[in-house]
Amino acid sequence: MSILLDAKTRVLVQGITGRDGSFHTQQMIAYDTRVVGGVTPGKGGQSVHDVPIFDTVASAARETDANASVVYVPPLVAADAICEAVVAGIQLVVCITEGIPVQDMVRTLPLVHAHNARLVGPNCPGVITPGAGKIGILPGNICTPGDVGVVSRSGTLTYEVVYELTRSGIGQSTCIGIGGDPLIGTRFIDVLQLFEEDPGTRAVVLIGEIGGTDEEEAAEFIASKMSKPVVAFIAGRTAPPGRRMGHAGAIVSGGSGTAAAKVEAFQAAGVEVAETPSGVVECMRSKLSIQ
Amino acid sequence: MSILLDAKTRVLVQGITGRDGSFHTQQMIAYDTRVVGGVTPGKGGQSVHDVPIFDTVASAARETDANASVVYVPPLVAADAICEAVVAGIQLVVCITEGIPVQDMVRTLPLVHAHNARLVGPNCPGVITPGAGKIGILPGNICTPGDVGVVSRSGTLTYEVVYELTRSGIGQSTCIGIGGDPLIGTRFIDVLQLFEEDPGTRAVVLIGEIGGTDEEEAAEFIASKMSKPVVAFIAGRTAPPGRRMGHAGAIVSGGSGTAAAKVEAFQAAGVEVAETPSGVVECMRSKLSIQ
Amino acid sequence: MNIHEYQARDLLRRHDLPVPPQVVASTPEEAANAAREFDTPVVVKAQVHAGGRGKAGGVKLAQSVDDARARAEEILGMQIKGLDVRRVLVAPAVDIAREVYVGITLDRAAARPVLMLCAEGGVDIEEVARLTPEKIVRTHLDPVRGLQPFAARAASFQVFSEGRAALGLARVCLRLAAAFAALDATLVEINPLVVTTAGDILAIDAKINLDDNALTRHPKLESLRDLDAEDARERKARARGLSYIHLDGDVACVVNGAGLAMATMDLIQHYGGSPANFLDIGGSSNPEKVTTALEIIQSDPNVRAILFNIFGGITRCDDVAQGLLTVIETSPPRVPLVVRLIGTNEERAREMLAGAKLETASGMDEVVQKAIAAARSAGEAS
Amino acid sequence: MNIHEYQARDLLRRHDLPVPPQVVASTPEEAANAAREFDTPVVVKAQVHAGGRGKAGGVKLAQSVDDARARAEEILGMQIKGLDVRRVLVAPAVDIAREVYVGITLDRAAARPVLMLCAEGGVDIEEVARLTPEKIVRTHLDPVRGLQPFAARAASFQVFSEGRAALGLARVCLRLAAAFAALDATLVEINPLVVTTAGDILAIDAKINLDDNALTRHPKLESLRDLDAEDARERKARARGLSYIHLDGDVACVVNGAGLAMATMDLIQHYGGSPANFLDIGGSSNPEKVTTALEIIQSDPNVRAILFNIFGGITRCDDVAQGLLTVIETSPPRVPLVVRLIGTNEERAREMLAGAKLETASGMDEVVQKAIAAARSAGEAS
Repeated sequence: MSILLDAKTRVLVQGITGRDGSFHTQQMIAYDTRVVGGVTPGKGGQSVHDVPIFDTVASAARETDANASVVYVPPLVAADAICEAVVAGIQLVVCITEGIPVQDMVRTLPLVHAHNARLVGPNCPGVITPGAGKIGILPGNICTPGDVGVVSRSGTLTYEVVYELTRSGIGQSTCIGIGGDPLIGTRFIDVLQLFEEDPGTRAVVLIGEIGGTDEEEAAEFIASKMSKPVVAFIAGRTAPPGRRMGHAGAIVSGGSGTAAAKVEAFQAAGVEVAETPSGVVECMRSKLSIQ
Repeated sequence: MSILLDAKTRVLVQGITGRDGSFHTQQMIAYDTRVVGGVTPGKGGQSVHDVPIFDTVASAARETDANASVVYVPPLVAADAICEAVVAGIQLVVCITEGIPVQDMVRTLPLVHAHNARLVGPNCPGVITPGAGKIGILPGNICTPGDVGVVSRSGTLTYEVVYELTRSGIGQSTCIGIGGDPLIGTRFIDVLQLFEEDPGTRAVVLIGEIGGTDEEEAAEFIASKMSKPVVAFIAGRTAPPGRRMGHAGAIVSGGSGTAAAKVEAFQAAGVEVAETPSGVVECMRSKLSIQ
Repeated sequence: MNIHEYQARDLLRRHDLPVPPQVVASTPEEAANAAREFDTPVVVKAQVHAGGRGKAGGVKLAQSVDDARARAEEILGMQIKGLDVRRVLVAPAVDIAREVYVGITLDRAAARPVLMLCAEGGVDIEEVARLTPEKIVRTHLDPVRGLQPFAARAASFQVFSEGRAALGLARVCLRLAAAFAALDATLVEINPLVVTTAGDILAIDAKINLDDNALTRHPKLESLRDLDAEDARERKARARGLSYIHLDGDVACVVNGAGLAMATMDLIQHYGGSPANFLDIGGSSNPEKVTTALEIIQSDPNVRAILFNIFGGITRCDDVAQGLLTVIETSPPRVPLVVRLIGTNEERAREMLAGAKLETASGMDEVVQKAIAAARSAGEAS
Repeated sequence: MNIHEYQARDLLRRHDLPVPPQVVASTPEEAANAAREFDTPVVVKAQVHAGGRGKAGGVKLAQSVDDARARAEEILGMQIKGLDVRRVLVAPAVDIAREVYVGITLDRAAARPVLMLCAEGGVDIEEVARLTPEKIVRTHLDPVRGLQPFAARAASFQVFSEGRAALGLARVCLRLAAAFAALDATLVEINPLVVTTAGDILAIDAKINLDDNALTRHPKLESLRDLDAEDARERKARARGLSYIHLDGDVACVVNGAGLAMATMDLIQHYGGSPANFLDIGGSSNPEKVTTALEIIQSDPNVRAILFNIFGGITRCDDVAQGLLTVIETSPPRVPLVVRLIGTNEERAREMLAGAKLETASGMDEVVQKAIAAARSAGEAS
């Protein structure tokens, strides 16, 4: 079992003829993901890696019955691509694009909600259900099927943790990068809820970082609504205040969004917080053996 | 019985210190309407005709428990006044103001719907439930309580018909002017639905005019959904095409919105269409005597 | 408010739409100079507030400077649908590979603007809408966000399958939507939008209608109004706050309220008369409005009788009576007056008018029938 | 991106906000000239990217021309929070009757902008938010419509009970919201907004933060960046597409991915070391980026060891190895390097680096511990 994505998910690639879109289409196909179509306005009728290209998401969705899409288009047109997907009825939109102006996202999120769609990202590595398929750029070879859910605001830090989990024999139900931007479509609490409801998930790894209050929200959610064990890690303890640490959302401003506050919130909620990435694996191993 | 408004309705007047707002507040009070407050930004704390004035609808609604409001503010700020009322939780907003730019209404109507509020108008004379109260500028002295509902896009033409009904001994349950603008909050079909459901209404007079297709919609609604008799009248048979006949919405454009098309739609739906205003009263008299 | 094609082209160019250069000429010589300057074949187009200018001979191609002068001379002497042609637009002719229709207007039933595209350009879109609606690609704008880029693309790819043309059309749609919003327009239309043989997209003809209710927040647009193109009586009425529309009949009417005014006109026709005008004196009851109304109406030589149909609500009957008395005293009407005043202060009005030489009526049918009879006797007498 | 107060005031004036005149001076004499021109008492304010300028002595009132020269001389010689003051703003002093705080920023949790008003001006709003949040009137903007006039009024009447002041404040809020949207800002702030003794409303201090992600669509705003105020290494890194932030430690790190870079810094501290930087070389694996990263890092004299922590996903380990080999060949690093490359093409990378004189590690803990040890021995050796 898994969340968001399984072997039946039918995926469109928006921006399929771009450098990243084309490369990762190949990678997704190699991971046996059902990539059913691509969209590049003006290249309708052509194909990439045997995937048919359409001019619009609407026509692609009509012809392919896609129910998910992944967005690789440039930042200034990415919000429009998300809108196009949800208006066309796509239920799951994963936006990889980094660098979308935040006010574009302010205007886009209400449209996503109005269409009851789920947006993962932007500025995220995507979703992988080991052995079933992947949407986005998460490397498939570091994952292995299992029953630990992983959710993270980061990319390579997630790979690091997943890699160590796999090496320790701990497989994953689904791994999700929710994105490093200040406004994202799916937050920790949304994913925690899904993992809580997923019979294929037994425990959850949550990887947070400085900025915002989503980790604090998550801590409260775990304390009040979750029965499954969660192990957390927070990156950015040494980040100087007021500086944007790579991710647009990773910034301590006005004394809020610090790693210390987030660690404290988790600990107050009874969630174990690992000191190091390898510590996450240790903690998880002991959680699983206790159960 | 009545629709939209009864003796318990608690009314706010937005723009109460203006010439029209002040005059009609007095008229509404004289008709025993429960005018509980007024709003004029910057004049909070004062009063007009013993009605307390507030700076905002939110504070007025909080202090007075108003559930309806009537808008008399100038055209370029009227759409904002409507938004203010619905966001403050007012359920019934009657907008008298004429001359609101139509694109303001395009943006305003979705907000009204999102708050599940009812807007009557703009550019309308309002609503009167004879003997119970009135919101707007309809003259109370021409009405008499009874069981005929009246709905109209016009002002004085409505008065003419209501006056003749009253003189003929036919009383009214509620009379509503829905407004002469191209975009209005409450259409014929909305009011017909309410009259159909109102046990106090036995028959309905509908007064339409050229422009748009609301009458055609109404004809279809009457044919498929209404059990109560309706008598219609359409103004503007002699109006030249392409000219705006006083009301912003009264224009035949591109051959659509003609009086002939509307008359035909009603007749096709089995609705009697009177040739003249006095004919409306004749038709209604015969409908009522048959029943 | 309608504006001329040349004004619409100017406005659209300012909104970054691809509008070719143009010169507006009031004389054949100016047109010839423009053709000389463009140094290509030019098109000479009548600038009047009327559709179907092409069919009426108001749009001509000119191959040379002399030709342009001659064509302009012809067109500047024309009347189109009764309107004098006072100006022509001169613009370079273009090599057209394809032409399409692009317009944005308000869809009343949907309560939002709608983008309309049609793969045939230069068409009468209302005719197409009636006869072959399936030929029009309709896309509603989001009421708050306006036209979203993906929606413009989706519509454009239904018109052009070729990528470059479709994306160019989508850009035009987005800019047109921006103009529609910024100008508070009720219609913006490019008909035709052409793709030239070189692959460029050009807006060849443009039409814009502006929302009269929004002009107060666009004072610069108000100055685009062509006062010469309007009926002098209608212009005067607007300046005095009255809503007047001239018609061809002989029974004039003065009414308060647009719906009642239309119903009064209809009733004149119903009883075999012919209405001379639409006239709404509005809600307030300033006696001066009555004076102005009578002035305007009597400047129409066709008028043979005037009726007053006033339903006093906010309007007070005694105010209207006062206006009437003033007129009768200072400049007695040249045609018979029949008056019906009812509602607020109606009795007082009746008393005031008792001494005046006025025919009165109590019902709407009565006042109309009496006015028609008066017009007939006046007609027979003349 | 942060901009200076004088730039923010300029931008807000262009959005019709009531900003008093100002002169930016780089010398005491320019400040004196400005004071002479204004011919009133003036305020002289340090222009640096730091809060708390007042407390640091960077804001002074000057009663005369000589006084202005003297104050400017003092301030232009200062450092505030480690930043050299290169410019002062000179503006007429005003008679303040009341002052308030007005700001719009992004509320991440609500996913929409929020207007914040506080009846006390000149405050540290973050401090107020922490200690007495009830003193801040918070009003969310509609995510699509922006700030609606009624919402601006409702907020303003909670700050000013007097009508004229409240309606004036509401106007300021609406214009500030328009500026926030038009500039793609993440913060616009007037602190304080003052009501003068004459009843006028003036924006006395302004702060704007711009969304870095939106600068590509506002090329003019990019030019407001004060390159002098930035760390030279950070400036260079940005120009080459790297994300680098200077820290005070001695263990440098080169990492791909922001989260992993932060975690690496944290791990350095966890094992008793002190990180010298944040550095994300990003997703693509151009060998040149490795070269640039090493250049930038080594220009920091504090650095005593450098670790590489690369998790190959899109980034290919062999590309990074290639960059490393090039550097070692052409300009051997002055400090020890410890390298961990894992993921895509990791074996190939290991082979490539086998001959090079590099310490390697397989785990993240290991690479960090080895680098700390290397930095310690380098420190002891020096």
